[in-house]
Formats: sequence, C-alpha cells, structure tokens
Amino acid sequence: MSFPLLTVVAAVPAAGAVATAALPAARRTAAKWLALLVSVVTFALALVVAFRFDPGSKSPYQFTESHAWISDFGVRYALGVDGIAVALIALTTLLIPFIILAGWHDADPLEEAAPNRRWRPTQGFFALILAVEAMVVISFEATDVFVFYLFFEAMLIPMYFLIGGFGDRAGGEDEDGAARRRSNAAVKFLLYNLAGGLIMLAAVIGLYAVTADQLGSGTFSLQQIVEARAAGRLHIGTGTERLLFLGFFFAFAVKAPLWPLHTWLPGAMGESTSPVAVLITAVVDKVGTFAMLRFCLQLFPEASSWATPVILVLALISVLYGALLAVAQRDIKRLIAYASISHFGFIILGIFAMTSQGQGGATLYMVNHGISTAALMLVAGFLISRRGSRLIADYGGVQKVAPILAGTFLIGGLATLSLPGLAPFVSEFLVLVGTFSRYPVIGIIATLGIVLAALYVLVLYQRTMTGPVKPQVSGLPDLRVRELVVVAPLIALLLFLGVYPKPLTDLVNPAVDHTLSVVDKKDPKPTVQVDAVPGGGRHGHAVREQDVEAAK
Amino acid sequence: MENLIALLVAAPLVGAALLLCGGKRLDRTGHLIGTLFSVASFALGVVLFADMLGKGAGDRALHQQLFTWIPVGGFRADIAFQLDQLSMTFVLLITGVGSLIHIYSIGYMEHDERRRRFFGYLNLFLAAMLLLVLADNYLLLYAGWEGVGLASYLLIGFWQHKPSAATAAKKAFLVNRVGDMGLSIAIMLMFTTFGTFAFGPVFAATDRAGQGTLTALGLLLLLGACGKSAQVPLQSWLGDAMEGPTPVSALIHAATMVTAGVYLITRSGAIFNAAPTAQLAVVVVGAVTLLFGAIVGCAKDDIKKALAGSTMSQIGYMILAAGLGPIGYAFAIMHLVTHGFFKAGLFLGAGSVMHGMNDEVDMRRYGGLRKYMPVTFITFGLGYLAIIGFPGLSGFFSKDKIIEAAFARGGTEGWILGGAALLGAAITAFYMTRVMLMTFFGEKRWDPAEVHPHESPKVMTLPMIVLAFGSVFAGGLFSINEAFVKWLEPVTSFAHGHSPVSATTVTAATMVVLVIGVGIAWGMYGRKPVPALAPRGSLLTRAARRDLLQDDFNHVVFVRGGQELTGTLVQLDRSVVDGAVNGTAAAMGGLSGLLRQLQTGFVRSYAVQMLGGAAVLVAATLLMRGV
Amino acid sequence: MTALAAASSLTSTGEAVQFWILGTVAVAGALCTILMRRAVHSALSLAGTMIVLAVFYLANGAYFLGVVQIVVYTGAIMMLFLFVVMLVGVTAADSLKETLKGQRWLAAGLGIGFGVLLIAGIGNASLKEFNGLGEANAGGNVQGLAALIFTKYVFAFEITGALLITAAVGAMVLTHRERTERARTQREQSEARVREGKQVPPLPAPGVYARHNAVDIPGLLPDGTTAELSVSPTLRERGQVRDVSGESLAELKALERRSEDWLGRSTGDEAAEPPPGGPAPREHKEGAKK
Amino acid sequence: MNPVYYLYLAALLFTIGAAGVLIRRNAIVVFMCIELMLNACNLAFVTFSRMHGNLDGQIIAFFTMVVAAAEVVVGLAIIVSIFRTRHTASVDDASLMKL
Repeated sequence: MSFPLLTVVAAVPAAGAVATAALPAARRTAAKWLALLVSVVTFALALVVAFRFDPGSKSPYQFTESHAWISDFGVRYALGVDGIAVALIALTTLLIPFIILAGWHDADPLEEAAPNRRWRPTQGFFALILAVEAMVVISFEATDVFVFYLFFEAMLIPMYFLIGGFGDRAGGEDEDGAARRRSNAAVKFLLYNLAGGLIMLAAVIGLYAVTADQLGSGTFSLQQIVEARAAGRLHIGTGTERLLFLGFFFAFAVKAPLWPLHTWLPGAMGESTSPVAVLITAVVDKVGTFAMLRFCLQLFPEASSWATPVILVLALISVLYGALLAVAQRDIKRLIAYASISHFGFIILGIFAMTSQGQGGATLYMVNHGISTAALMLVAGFLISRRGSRLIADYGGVQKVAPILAGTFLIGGLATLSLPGLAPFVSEFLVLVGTFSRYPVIGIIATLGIVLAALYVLVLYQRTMTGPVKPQVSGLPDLRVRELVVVAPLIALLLFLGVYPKPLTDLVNPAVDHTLSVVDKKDPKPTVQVDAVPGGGRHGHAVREQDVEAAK
Repeated sequence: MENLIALLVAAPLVGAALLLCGGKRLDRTGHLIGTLFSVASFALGVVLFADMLGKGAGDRALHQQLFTWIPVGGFRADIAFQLDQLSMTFVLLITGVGSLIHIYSIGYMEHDERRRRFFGYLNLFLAAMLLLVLADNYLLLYAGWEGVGLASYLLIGFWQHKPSAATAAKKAFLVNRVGDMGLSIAIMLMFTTFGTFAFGPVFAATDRAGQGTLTALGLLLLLGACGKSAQVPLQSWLGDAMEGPTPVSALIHAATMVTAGVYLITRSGAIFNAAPTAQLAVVVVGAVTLLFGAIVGCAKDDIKKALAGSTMSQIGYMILAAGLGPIGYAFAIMHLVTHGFFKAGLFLGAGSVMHGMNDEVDMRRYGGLRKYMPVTFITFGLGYLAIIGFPGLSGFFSKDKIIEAAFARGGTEGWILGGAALLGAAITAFYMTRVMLMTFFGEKRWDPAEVHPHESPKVMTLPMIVLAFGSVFAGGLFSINEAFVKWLEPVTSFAHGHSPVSATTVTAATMVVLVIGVGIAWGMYGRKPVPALAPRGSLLTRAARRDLLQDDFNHVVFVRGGQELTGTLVQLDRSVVDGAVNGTAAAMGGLSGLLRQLQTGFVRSYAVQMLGGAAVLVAATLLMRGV
Repeated sequence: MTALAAASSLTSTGEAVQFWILGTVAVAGALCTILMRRAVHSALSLAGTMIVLAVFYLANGAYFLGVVQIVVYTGAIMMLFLFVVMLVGVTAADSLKETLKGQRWLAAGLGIGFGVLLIAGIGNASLKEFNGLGEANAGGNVQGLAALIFTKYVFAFEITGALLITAAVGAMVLTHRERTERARTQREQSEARVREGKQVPPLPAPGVYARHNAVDIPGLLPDGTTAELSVSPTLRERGQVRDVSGESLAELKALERRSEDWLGRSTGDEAAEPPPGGPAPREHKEGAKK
Repeated sequence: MNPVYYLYLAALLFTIGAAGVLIRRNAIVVFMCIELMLNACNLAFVTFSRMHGNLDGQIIAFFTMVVAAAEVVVGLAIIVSIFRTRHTASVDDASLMKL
C-alpha cells in the first residue's frame, strides 16, 4: 500500500477546518491566515497529484486506495482519480484560496456586535469553507458509490450554514428582511438537494440489491460493477436500470442544476456572500455534472442512451432559458446565477452528446466555467461591497472612477460570453461541435446561446460601468492589492487556458475515451474522407484547379 | 522567412499588452509605443512582401505551424499561419493604413486623457485583424473575427461616458454576434462533413461534398460576412458605430474590419464556386446593400453617417463582385484596397474638419470651408473624385471592373446586377457630391463667433496626404497589364468574364451616370443655398434618414419582442416553475394538517384505528398465506 | 359431567349439544355486556359468559383452567368490577347516545369486517389434525401444567409473579391519597362554619317520623316539602333521592281523621270500642287537656 | 362435532368485545369488554392445546389470566382515581392526550 495521497488531499482541509474552528474568538486574523495556509497547502498537494498522474497509463483510475469499511454491506473506502477528477480537484483546490482571500472581511463581526467570547463567526466561516473543500475533494475521488453518496450529501450541511449564516451586507436598510430572505434561500437549497439526495439514496440501495442479487455479494464499487457488466456477469433489467439511472440523475440534476430544478440557485447565490456564491456555482455544483459523467454514464450506459433525448432537450432549454432570464435580471448576482444555469446547460449538453468533443468540452467547461465565474462573481462582489447594493440600477459610470475594476469585470464578462482567446471559448465550442456532430438541430439552437450571452453580459457592463457617473458611485475606490491578488491570477489563467489548453486536454482525453468506451459510443465519422492532413500547406494549386473548372 | 509571420501578429499584440497593462507610467509615451509597434508590423509585412515577390507565382504561399491549439479526439485546431498573396494584400493594407491612422490619432486624440488606452485598443485591433487574415484554419480565423469584434466594441464605446456611444458599441457587438453564429455553425458543419476545418483540406475536398452541404456552408459563411461587413440585413450597426472616434471609423469601419466579410467569401471561394445557390444569395445581398447604403448616404446630414452609408454601399460592390466567382474575386479585392485608401482618406478628412469645427458633425453647419482648411479640402477632394470613379483615379479602375463583371455574369441576372451597379454609381456620385458641396462650398452656415475653423496639425494632415496619393494612383498601378489580378490569381484564380456589352460601353455608361449624379447634386446643393435646418423632405428621404426604418423594425421585432419574452419568462419562472416547488411544499403542509385531524385525543377513536390496523394485519397475513 | 367425560376423547354429540346451547348463552351474554345501559347488568352478563367459558374449558380438558376461571375470574375479578361499579354508582345508567361522529358506524363496520376476516382465516386454516389431550392429561391435568410451569415456563412464571406484585403496589399507590396537612379539629371546623356563616347547626336528619329511616329519603320541612340538605350529596348527584313528601302528607291527613273519629267530635257514639292503638291517643288527649 | 367451532366462537366473542370497546363510553364497561376479548383468546388457546394435544396452550391461557388480573387491578385503580378527580367514568371526557 503506497502513500495515501488522495486521502491526505482531503484530510488536510478537514483537519484545517477543525483547527480553524477551534481558535478562540480573539484570534480572528490568525484564523484567516491559518485557513489560507491550509488551502494553499491543499492546492500544493493537488498539484502533486496532477503532476504524478500519468495520462497514458492503462488503468482507468490511479492512486487507488481501498479499505474495507462496512463489510456487511460491501462498502469499501475506495478512492481513485481519472483525468477528469484530477482536473476538477485541481480547480477546487485552486479556487478555495481565492475564495478565502476574497471573503477576508465578509465574516468579521459587526462593529456594534458586543464582544462575546463564544461568538466566533469568522472562525466558523473559514472552517465551513474548508469543510466544504474537503468533502468536495473526497467526492471527486470516491470510486465507491456509497462513499460518494455520503459526502455528496454531507456537503449540504456546511453549505447550508454558509448560505444561511453569512449574507453580504448589501441588504443595507432592512437587516431583518435580508436575514429572512437568506434563511429562506438556505432552506430552499437544503430541501431541494435533500430531496434529490433521498431519491438517490433509494437508487443506491437498489443498486446494492441488484448487485447482491446477481454477483452473490453486493458491492458499491464503481470499478467492480463496470467490469462485471463488461464481463457479462451483471445484467440489470432494462426497467430497473432506467429507474436507478433516474434516481441518480435526479440528484445530480438538482445539484447541477438542470432546467426545471434550478430555482434554488438564484436565491442561494443572490443572498449569500459572493465568495460563497462562487463556492456554490464553481465548486459544489460541479460535483453534480462530474457525477453524471462518472456514475450515471458508467453505471447505466443503456439507460443513459435511453434518456439522452429528453436530457438534451432539458439542457437546451436551460441554456436558452437561463440566458433569457439573465437578461431580465435587475440584481447583479442573480444575473450571474442565471448565466451559470445557462452554462450548466451547456455542460450537460456536452456530457450527453456522447462524443469525445462533447464530453471533453464539457469537462473543460467545468474547469473554465469555474474560473471565469469566480473572476466575474468576485469582482462583482468587490463592487457590491463598495456600493452596498446589488441592484444594477444603482450603478453607472464605474468605469470612469475605477478603471481597473471595470477592466477586470469586463474580462470576466467576456470570458462568460466565451470570447475566443479566453478559456471558456474552447470548451463551449467543443461542446457545440460535439453536440452538432450528433444532433445538428440541437447544436444550432444551442448556438443561439452565444448571442444571448453577449446580450446579458454587455447589458450588465453597459448599465453598471459606462454612462455618466452616478453621484453615489463617484467615491468608489479602485481595486485594492488584496483584491488584485485575487483577480489577476484568475484572469491570467483564463488567458493561458484559452490559448494553450493542451495540458488540460491531455489530462482529460483518456478519461473521456474510457467513459465513451464504457458507454460504448463512437464519434460519428465525417461524411467526406479528407486525404490531406490539417494545416498542410501548398493547397493553392488544389484550389486553383477547383476554381478554374468551376468557373468554366 | 515563415517564422516572421507570427511576429506580424505578435508585434501589435505585445504593444496592446504593454499599453493596457502598463498603467499610468506609460501615459506620456503610450501613443508613441503603439505607433511604433504598428509601424514595426508594417515593416515586417514589407519585408515579407519583398521576399514573396522574389519567388515564383506558384510557391509564394508561406506556412507557419506554431502549436496545436485544441486537440480533442478527432478535433484538431492548430495555431498555424498561412501567408499567401491574398493575406499579403491584407497585411499590407491593414498595417499600412493602420500605421497611418496611428500617426493621425497622435494628433487627433491629443487632448484625451485616455489616449494610452486608445492606442492599446488600436494595437489590439491590428493584432486581431492580422490573425484573421493570416489564420490557416477557420477556427483561428474565427478567433480573429471575434477579436476584431471586441476591438471595435471597445473603440466604438471608447467615449463610454456618452450613453449613445455605449449603446452603439453594444449594438455593434450583438449584431456581429449574430453573424458570428453563422460562421461558427459553418465551422461545425465543416468539421462534421470533412473532419477538419483547415483551409487546405477543406478546399481540396469540396468536390466530394454534397451540394446541399456546400450550399448550407455558403449561406452560413455569407451570414457571417453580412454581420461583419454590415450587409443587409445585418447592416444596422454601422451607422451607429460612427459614435466612435473618427480614426476608428476610418480604420475599422471603413478600411479594414468591415471588409473582413469580403475576405471570408474570397477565401472560401472554393466552397462558393461549388455552390451556385449560395453565390446567387451573395450577389443579391451585395446588390441590395450597395443600393441600400447609397440611398441612406444621400439623406444623412451627419457627415460621418453619410460616409458610413457610402462605406456600406462600396462593400456591397465588393460582395457583389466576390459573389460573381472567379471573374470577380480579384476585382473585389482590388476595390477593397483602393476603397481602403480613399475611404480612409475621406474619413480622416472628415475627422480633420470636425477637429477644426469643435467636433461639429452636421454638414448643414459647415459650408465654404475650402479656404480655411486647404490641405483637408484637397485630400478630401481627391478621395471624393476617387470614390465617384473619376477617370484615372483608383475608384475608376476598380469599380468599373466590378460593373463590367456584373454584366458579365450573363443572362437576366447579369443585366439586373449590372443595372444595379450602374445605378449605385450614379447615387454614389450624387451623395458624395452632396457631401463635398455642403462641406467645402457654398456660404458659411456656421457662427464665426464660436467656431474658428483651422487646418489640422501636420501629424494629422500627413497621413491624409499619403492616403490621397494612394487613392489617386493605386488603381492605376494595379491595372497596369492586370498586375493585381495576376498577383492574386494563384490564390483566388481568375477567369475572364464574357460581358454582353463591351468594356468601353460600360465605361461610357459609367461616365454618363456619373455626370448625371453630379449634376443633380450640383443642382440641388450647388446652385441654391443649403438650408441650415433640414427640410422635412420626401417620404423616401425621411425613411432614409431613419436608415430605411431598419432600426425601427429591429426595435419593434427584436427589442420589444425580447423584452416581452423575458418579462413573461421571469413571471413564468416565479409563478410556474418555482410555484410548482413551493406548491409541493404547501401540499405537504396541508396533508400533514389533514393527518393531524385523526389525532382527536379520544381514546375510542384511537381504539378504532388500532382495530383497523389489526384488521389490516390479519388481512395481510391471510394474503401472505395466499388465501 | 357429560362434558368431563367427553373432554379427553373425540368430541361427542353430547358435547356438540352442550356447545350449541352454551355457546348461544355465551354470545348472548357478550352482547348483553356491551348493550346493557347499566354497568351492573353488563358485569353480571359478563360473569355469565365467563362461567360458560369455564364450562367450555372443562369440556376441552383444561380442568385446572376451568376451575381457575370460575374462582379467579368470576369469583375475584368480577367482584372487583362490581365493587368499582358500586363505588362509581350502581344505578347510574350511561346514555347510549354516540358523541363521536361516525364512531358507531366505524365500530360496527370494523368489528364485522374484523370478525369476518378472523372467521375466514380460521375457515381457511388447515386445522385438520385433532389429537385430544388423552396422553397429555394422562398424569393428571394439574400435574402436567405444574410440570410445564416450573420447568419450561419457570421464568415467565416468576416474571408474572413480579408483575402481580407490581400491579398490587401500583393499585395501592394510585388509589391511596396521602394526607398532606394536619386534619382540622372539630373546633376549627365549627369556627370555620361560623365564620363562613353557612349551616351552623347540624344538618337535618333524613327520614320522616320513625317510619322511614333510609338515607335516601329526605326529611320533611314543616310545610311538608322535602329538605334537600338531609340526604348525602352523593345520592343527590346520582339522582337517587326518593321523594316521599306526597305520601307522608296523605298519611298525616288520614291520621288526623282517625283521631277525630275517635274523639267523636263529628258523630261519635261513646260506646265505641277504642282501637288497638288506644293508649297512645289517650295520652294525647290528656296532653290536650293540659 | 369439530372443535374448530370453539375457535369460531372465540372469534365471535373477540369481535363483540372489540366492538364493545369502541362503542361504550363507560370506562368500566370498556374494561369488561377487554376482559371479554382476553377470555375469547383464552378459549382459542385452550382449544388449540386440545387440538395439538399438548398443554402449552393452557399454560399461555393461564398466563393470560394472570396478566389480565394484574391489568384489571391497575386499570380499575386508575378508573377510581380518575373518578375521584373528575367525578365521571366516561373515557370521552379524558381527552387530555390532545392538547
């Protein structure tokens, strides 16, 4: 048994969370620095994983650990990562330090709050963030359905407190009203996800029953089930498989969130502080889409292809629906939330297009969307914390007084509308191509999304940043150093991955191919066979002959 | 040599990066840095051009492969450049005119505190535009395509404190995005059809693709071209784009970016040649636009908007020519280059006029300016003569060829297209003469008290003079034993059209309509004084002033409709989708309320329930026993 | 005795006859138990049913149980019931009017359905085997039970013992009321009465003359109406007060008439024999003379 | 005659008792009905013991009696104390379970 690297990656933030929470009330700054340190260490460990990961290796999962846990139910503490998981773990651990930095002052107790030895909001805030990180990481690593389910659900607890407990102080005048809306949003988030989780639990038990019935001893191990299925030892009846698939998919669709199940997201993102909003949309929701890719498709291939048309239509709806609603929003954060819904539609579209471009693009999309939304949302958060309002109408002409803030905001927005040269373009185009190559009509309709994206981003930018300077805005300071430290690396990363995404694609491609092989789908072949290699020069002649004979 | 290609793009990119990230310490020298990088890029272009001239016509195409951009499954996009004669032409035009306009902007933007940023954007634009014309595959071209869109967005909205500017910028970007949609779908279609979207393989394989696919490809590419080149029906943004600083209008919205559509169609010649239906669509769009733009140009009193209309119409000519296939490509590009010269010159002239008139754009407040700004007058006049196709000047050669080619398409189409082109020439003559007369001739219609017209500084007039030279001689040089056509032939191929009417006849007809147009204009604006306030004018005039009601149509259909749609969707989201969720919650509450009713607290009702449960149990056991 | 004879063997016709007769009685008793308005009657009919059941036990060879049934149940438990009934009020009849809505229908429906289910279950059960208690009771029924109780079921037996003790203690705890404060002396009570100013003299005794001395007959006031205070409040609560004021007045009249005849006030002949109850009137007359 | 008839009788008595519990309001009568049900069970036990030819059924019946006795003692005690405090023996008046 080699060094349990994956466990450590998850254990470090967990321990950090406990340590942070244990600090006494007076040591707020110490708690912040401790949390930051822990998250950075975690990121370093994740980088170790990423670099020691060998994309070329035959086995689908690497760094595997497996220990018997609840032997009566065949539950094993089994971890292992493929390229997709590595990418997403890297994203998560990368974003957490920025989230912590961005939320540096979000949880400071209010001035008028009487000093209380047991009242430690700051410690709680950062401890909860670290706890979420630990759970997210381990649910990316889990190859045992039960372990995954456990942390997939446990994630809700810290998230609930993060949403319900710490609002941005943009509520301003009515603190009580803000608190009420916050707790409503938190409860809604919790109930939605719990409902999904319970249905999934039923499906998990059903899966166990099926395996126990057919393999003799029931198991939750993803690998075992996939292998048994491949070896023909496991035949899940069509009806059963579809039910189980729906059970799993429902939970993931709530988390993702897919169209009719999305209504918790705007509230949750709108009411929570912007770092928490980033945590929700850029980190936690990714678990949903990731799980579709890893569990839904690999456990239930037939059912997945059976459900594909409906899911594609739903994803298409959320692409356009989210974009259209984003256009109509009056609240900056809600606008970004609806934009995220649209983007998650793209991700799911790519996953269920069942082409290597689609799924590779979807995976890239998860990473890129995480980074771009983080950039946009955090800058928006800085803006909101300055002005103390989330309403777009309260801004105007910020570009004049805070050019750097406006510039970063614009870049974040351009990334959101997936401008070529920025990372999201690569993934979005891949998703569209992947979808188009199998379902042309859906691909074309989805392309409308890029126009709508331009609409809501530019409208937001125009209303907030341009135009005559509003009096309330005139005093806004520009980005501070801490905030620049948060935003600049994200933007740099967006540019880098937009021009040179190869490291990411190399990481992801084998995993995607493995998934497709499990689902047993091939990319559609081009209708016309092309002899020349792409980029081969000297085609002038060919063109000339063509044209001449065409002209005659 | 080919390793230099990347530098072409890199130079302005570095400049942009420097200027945009450099911060305040570059404020004083920013404009010089920007100009330097653009000139450097131009110099590189010249070097490459010389090298290219040194080779045989067949193997002039250079190719540079940098690295693989997006490798996923069968999908492979490279960062790779290709420099052939077509690209070369554009490179020289872009960097040349670009550098001139950089120089001009030094003077024009002198008093703007955000000049550094302005030059950064200009460099960014150059980089994107060069990427566009140097890309060797459609995806990279698309990247440049959107890049210029971004640059134009930033530059149109450069004076962001003006809401009108911000709105115009947003509009430009959005309308372009609609076109980009066409282009991106075209790329997807290419990928699914050919498995690649690099120029070489795609063009080599066109003959093996189905007619339907090719037509679809052609139409999608045309949609993209319409967006970028402001062709009907996506032309509405160009007029508003004049909100940007005048050098921007000259560079982006006259000389280079708006001609990207022409480049796209010419570059994709192989596809269009194989898809006659698509070609027909192209020529129709071109013909319609050249008349549309011309008519709009006649009615505008804003000098820049009038010029914008004329740009639209001239690009219509190019598109028309490009749509004619091998008989037109070369002339389309030729007209593009000459137009680049004289239209840029005209815009710079307009800019210089505004510079002298406190940024007044209404021509009805001009008049008799030729004495106050002679250089501007002369350069502008030369540009004017060039655009109306005065014999011997650039416009004459290029436009004449296009009209000829239009007739040469043959059949009724030929006659219609040729007629349209001729009519367009007449209208061009009319509105350009109108602009000329209202600006430089007639009596002053401005108040000497507050306006003190003066000639612009050297740094501004110099580029105008250079461009004037270009607009006078370029056409002639190109036409010396068809030098330009031969130069482009390896790429675009060339076929002599067989026109039903002889070249001389066409030339004569052009002259006649030219004289007619000028005459009418002189009759209307030369002889009698121009009213300082616009007369109500005929229905057509009023419609033309409102861009032939295009914007109103868009507003009613898309803006209003969109607002309605989103409004209803918001309601729907709140009431139906979320309502369903909350409804479920409420239903749960009600249900538990009902169950609560069973809890009466009376022992005997509990006893009833117990007995019921017992009965159920007994029944269950009996059923289990299979009774 | 026929039952005893038939018990150990296969069921005889005699037992059948006995079953049908006594079974009817048992069912009738049960029905009376639940239908009688007065608790006492219910208790009595239940006792009847139980005795019948005892007989059935005997008939089924459960001699010990039969006896226990009679002694413990009908003897002890039912008496306990009766005690409580007396305590609560022997003649108090609770109305059969239903207060809970639909309770009666539910009860009837459920009861019938449940019964049908049970009977259907029994009918469908395969209860073909029938081997009497011949050898089981060979060593005597009581011995057999004893053997089982003290070997196989000894723990259950012990636990039931504990249960019984607990029950007894519990019953005591429940019913016994602990006196928290010192009992008030007679003096204090009287003082309290005077202070409250109610009923200072002792309560009037029940009964009229010496002829009625039952506690449930109120005494009569001079005007012949009844004195409510003279009967115990419990009886009054239960409405078990017998009003005899009417007849006692009538008797008074009759007495006066007789005495006047005897004095011959109206048309009295001196030579009339005095009635047997002579002396008393005479004294009365003398008393009247004084 | 088949001793199964005893079982039918038991079932009938049991049902009657159950109905009584549901119908009557007087706590004492309710208790009587419960006793009736218990006795019905006893009858069934005894019959079974006879049918199966062993005494276990009788033992169970015996225990039932004991438990029933205990239950009656406690139950009646409860009734008495309730009557003392509330001056009624009706189960409907004791609806304190619902507050």
